[in-house]
Amino acid sequence: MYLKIPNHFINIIQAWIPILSLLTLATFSVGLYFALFNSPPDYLQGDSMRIMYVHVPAAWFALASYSFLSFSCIAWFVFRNPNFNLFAKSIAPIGAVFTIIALVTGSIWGKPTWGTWWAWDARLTSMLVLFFLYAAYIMTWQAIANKELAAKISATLGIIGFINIPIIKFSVDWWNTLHQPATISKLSAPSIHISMLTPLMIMTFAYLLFLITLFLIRFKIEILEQKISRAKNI
Amino acid sequence: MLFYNLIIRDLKLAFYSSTNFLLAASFLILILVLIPFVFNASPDSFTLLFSGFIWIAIALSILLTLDRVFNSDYEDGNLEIILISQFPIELIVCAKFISHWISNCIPIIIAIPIAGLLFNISLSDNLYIVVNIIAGSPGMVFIGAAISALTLGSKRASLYKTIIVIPLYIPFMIFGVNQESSLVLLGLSMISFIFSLFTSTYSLHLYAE
Amino acid sequence: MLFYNLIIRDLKLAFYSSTNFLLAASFLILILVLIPFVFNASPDSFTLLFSGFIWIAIALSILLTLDRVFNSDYEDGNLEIILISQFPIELIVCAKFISHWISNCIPIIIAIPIAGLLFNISLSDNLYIVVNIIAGSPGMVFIGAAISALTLGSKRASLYKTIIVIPLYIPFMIFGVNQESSLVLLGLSMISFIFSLFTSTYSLHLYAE
Amino acid sequence: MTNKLEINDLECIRNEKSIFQNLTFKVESSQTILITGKNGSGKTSLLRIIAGFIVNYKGEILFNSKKINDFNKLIADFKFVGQKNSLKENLTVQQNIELWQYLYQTTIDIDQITGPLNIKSFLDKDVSSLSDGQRKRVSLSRLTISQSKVWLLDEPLVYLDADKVKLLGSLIDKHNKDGGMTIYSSNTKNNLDYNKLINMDNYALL
Amino acid sequence: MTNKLEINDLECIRNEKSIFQNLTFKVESSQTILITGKNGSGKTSLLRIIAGFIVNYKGEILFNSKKINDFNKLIADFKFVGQKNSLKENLTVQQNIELWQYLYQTTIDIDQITGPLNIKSFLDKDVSSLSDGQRKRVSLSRLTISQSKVWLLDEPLVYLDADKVKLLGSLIDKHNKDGGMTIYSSNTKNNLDYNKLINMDNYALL
Ligand code: HEM
Ligand SMILES: Nc1ncnc2c1ncn2[C@@H]1O[C@H](COP(=O)(O)OP(=O)(O)OP(=O)(O)O)[C@@H](O)[C@H]1O
Ligand SMILES: Nc1ncnc2c1ncn2[C@@H]1O[C@H](COP(=O)(O)OP(=O)(O)OP(=O)(O)O)[C@@H](O)[C@H]1O
Ligand SMILES: [Mg+2]
Ligand SMILES: [Mg+2]
Repeated sequence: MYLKIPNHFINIIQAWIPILSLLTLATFSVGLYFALFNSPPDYLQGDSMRIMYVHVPAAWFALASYSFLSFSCIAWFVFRNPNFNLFAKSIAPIGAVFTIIALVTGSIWGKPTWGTWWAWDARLTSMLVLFFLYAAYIMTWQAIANKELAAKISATLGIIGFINIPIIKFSVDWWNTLHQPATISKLSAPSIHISMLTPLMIMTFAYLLFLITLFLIRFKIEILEQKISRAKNI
Repeated sequence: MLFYNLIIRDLKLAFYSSTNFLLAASFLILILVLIPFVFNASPDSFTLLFSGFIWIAIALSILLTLDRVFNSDYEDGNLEIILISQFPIELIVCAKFISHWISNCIPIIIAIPIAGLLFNISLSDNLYIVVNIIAGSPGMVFIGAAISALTLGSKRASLYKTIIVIPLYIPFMIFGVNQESSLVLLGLSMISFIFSLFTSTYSLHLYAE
Repeated sequence: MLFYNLIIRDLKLAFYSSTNFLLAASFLILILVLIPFVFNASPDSFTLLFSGFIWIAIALSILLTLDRVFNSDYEDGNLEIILISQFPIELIVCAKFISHWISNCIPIIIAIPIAGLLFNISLSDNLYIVVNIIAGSPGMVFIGAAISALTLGSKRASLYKTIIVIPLYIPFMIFGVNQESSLVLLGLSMISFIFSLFTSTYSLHLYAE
Repeated sequence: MTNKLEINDLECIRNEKSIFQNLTFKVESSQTILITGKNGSGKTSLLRIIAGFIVNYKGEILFNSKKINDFNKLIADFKFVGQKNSLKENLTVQQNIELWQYLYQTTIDIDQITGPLNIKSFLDKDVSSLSDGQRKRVSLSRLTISQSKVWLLDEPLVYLDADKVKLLGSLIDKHNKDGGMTIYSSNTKNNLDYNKLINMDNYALL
Repeated sequence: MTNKLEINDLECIRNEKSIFQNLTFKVESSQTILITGKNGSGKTSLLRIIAGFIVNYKGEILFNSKKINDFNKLIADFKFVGQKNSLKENLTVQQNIELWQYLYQTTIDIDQITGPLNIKSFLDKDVSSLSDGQRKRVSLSRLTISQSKVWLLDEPLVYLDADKVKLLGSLIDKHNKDGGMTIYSSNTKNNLDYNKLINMDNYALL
């Protein structure tokens, strides 16, 4: 019933971490060069729109991480393979950090464009709630000492929180909000100029690499921690 | 009549452990009494604030009494004997939901028109508020109960529970203050019923260990 | 260093029973999150409502955690061993007051400026609110603790306790939203300190039986 | 009709750790089983598994050759009294009994409940003002409400004085005579008769 | 130096009802007193009076010829362990011990606390996942923190297995050898030595 992850797998992860870290750094350098120097300023917003390259991928991956968390929880209930719970446990703090980045960069961006740091519209509020959901998930692991119980409770919570994801995603369509409706991530052709799309895509790729690197590090730690606690038990 | 008995049992318990029916209503009035003090606003705007405050008061009174749903029975061991009675857990959970709603929300619903009088709320507005509350408050009770079942064994942290519950109350709040949304609220209540039933049943199984 | 030890003990307890410091602050933010949804008002009037809501949030967070002051120690028997330690009861009570204020109100006080930012509150307004809260919240904690000591043995009724406490909070609310009243609040806190010290000491004696 | 409870090759796992294993025994109507063993050897866990609270076990539990699943209909045949006394501290004994009656759907005469363990004299006292032994007796009186075939008693003798142990003994005898069976755990040199003794130390993985 | 505890003509009143009266006895250093008696005869009440919790009594209690008032300085010389185990269920054993250390102002070595009742192996478990006997042992381990001359133990043997009763016995012996005294109540046929037995039935007004 326990980890089917052999020891050499940890070594593989171990080997990939530095490679991925370097790749992340490289992609970020390229992406930031494009974003800051090699792309045109927006005709309306001027240079302030360059925050987009930081904000948008962070927001996307904040949502993606939570979706991944929820699906891992569901998979755990279905297959009862504890690795799924470790996935969820590993991704949670990373997602929380991305959420904070999206919130902070969004706020910084909001000042020049909307004239305010923060507004109480549906997208922004539901994003704030997402942060609390991450926090609740993380806290549950700490609040319950019995491991089996903590696994079940936090997995339930992780699934419940998923309701918020479509709310964040579609809040801009359902309610009139200040926030930009989907311009890039539309199903049809994106309504954004190619000169902006390129740096955005590179940045998105950099974020993805960053996410994977962090995830592997966290996952490795979780596995080792579990090994320690099981060693204690025996 | 098994089900009925279980509800009566919970209502008796609520009643024995102090006259809760009056308490819940007084709580509403007390929260409303705070408004004029806390907001230096003109009496006209009270009217504007009224339904918002009613919703906040009802959310709070549910939050403040969540411990009564499962926690107290869990701590003193009564949950055990309920769980191995002949009732299916789902029914037990339903009964708990219903009795908690009755002992907590009905008094508030009755108190609302009286409170409305104090704040010069028109009869029709009052009626809308009451209808919305009737449609929405069950859902809030269900969700609160489910989360409190889920967190039964976690370190004594009423705040922690609250933090999970409040975000889930936001949809109720949004539609609650909108006079035309009673049907949406009813839908929300129904969805939360199903969700809460499963969550609670599952959690009670877990904590019976 | 006896007194200091007792405070540390309570703070440790608060900290062990989940990361309460973060919880209290998140609670404040979440309560504030409700405002825009419940009141269909323009963002401008949020500013008006802000300080009122801060006071309500602080009152609630105190109410919701009152159980931690004496109840939990009473129920598990820790109160007994505290009472027959070498400390005078008055000191014990003071330590409880202080540690509860620290673990509950300090995080909120720190969170207020951040929350203020989200609601576009000016820096000076924010400062006034913080000063008022610093002056008034200790008194609210004291009173809450005293009433919860007084009702230690009564039937488990969080609402009941609340209903006694809220009226006693009204003076704090009235002066709290008034920017020039910090001194009055300080006075109120001092008076409630004396009243609460006696009430709590007396009640603890009673319930030690 | 006689009933039969079979435990086959039971292994109990709590918090990812195996507590005991290879436990096999059988109980029939009119029998009393005593479970002893060191602290932490799994007496309480065993009783809670049989009662249906703990579902994380390996092996089989059969009641009248039917497998027991968690919290299913069969469960009404079991009654568990453990350390948590299932009493509301702030209600009177009478009110507590009333709450039980609702749960067990009976309107059984109050004397039949209060008689066996002699709790009549504090019927209208608050539970919080009872002594430990008195509280335990009230808690055990729940056994008299409604018929259930298997009594599972976790350390029922604790706090009871010698007289009250005898009262409990005759209550159990009466139950067994009516076709019931009783499994109880205890660590003291106690005074209750039993038909079979199970020493958990033989199975525990301490 | 030897200590002396005198109980003179004690009468205990609870809830306006007299529980026992005419109780007189004396304890000196190195002595162990066993208190027995029927349920409700006042064993717990007696211990709680001596500990200073119950102040509604008639008669005198002298410690080294000084009168004991409620919760005064003298009280630090007493340590009471009763049915409420003074444990935070959701904290680990270690955290609980740490909280006690703050209360008793000691930085005594952890081995000295965990050693006597052998609780070291579950130091980092949550109290909520201990068995009843393990919990009781943790609760009794509080005795080892800080010196106090009089130990008042209300039914300390409950839930303990025979080995652990012996461990408690040697802990008490050591305490008594160091000039302490111990008063404990029990209803079981127990294994602890005692110097004097007080049967509350002789004083109780049941
Ligand atoms: C604190 C404030 C903000 C928050 C919490 C926030 C949140 C988000 C989130 C969650 C997304 C991803 C949505 C999705 O995948 O559909 C997103 C995307 C986006 N945001 Fe923001 N945002 C904020 C401020 C801003 C501001 C000020 C602007 C610019 C005026 C902005 C422009 C965008 C754009 C252009 C996208 C990409 C939309 C797409 O998917 O095509 N955001 N934001
Ligand atoms: N908190 C209380 N308030 C009022 N009366 C009480 C309280 N606690 C106990 N009593 C009563 O005092 C009497 C003596 O109780 P006590 O707990 O001292 O008995 P005990 O000898 O310890 O009994 P047991 O063997 O059952 O523990 C009992 O009749 C009981 O009902
Ligand atoms: N809720 C729980 N979660 C996890 N482990 C537990 C739990 N309760 C008990 N345990 C562990 O299971 C083992 C057996 O416990 P159990 O309570 O069955 O023992 P017991 O034989 O009843 O002991 P005692 O004589 O002390 O009552 C112990 O090691 C204990 O630490
Ligand atoms: Mg046990
Ligand atoms: Mg006693």
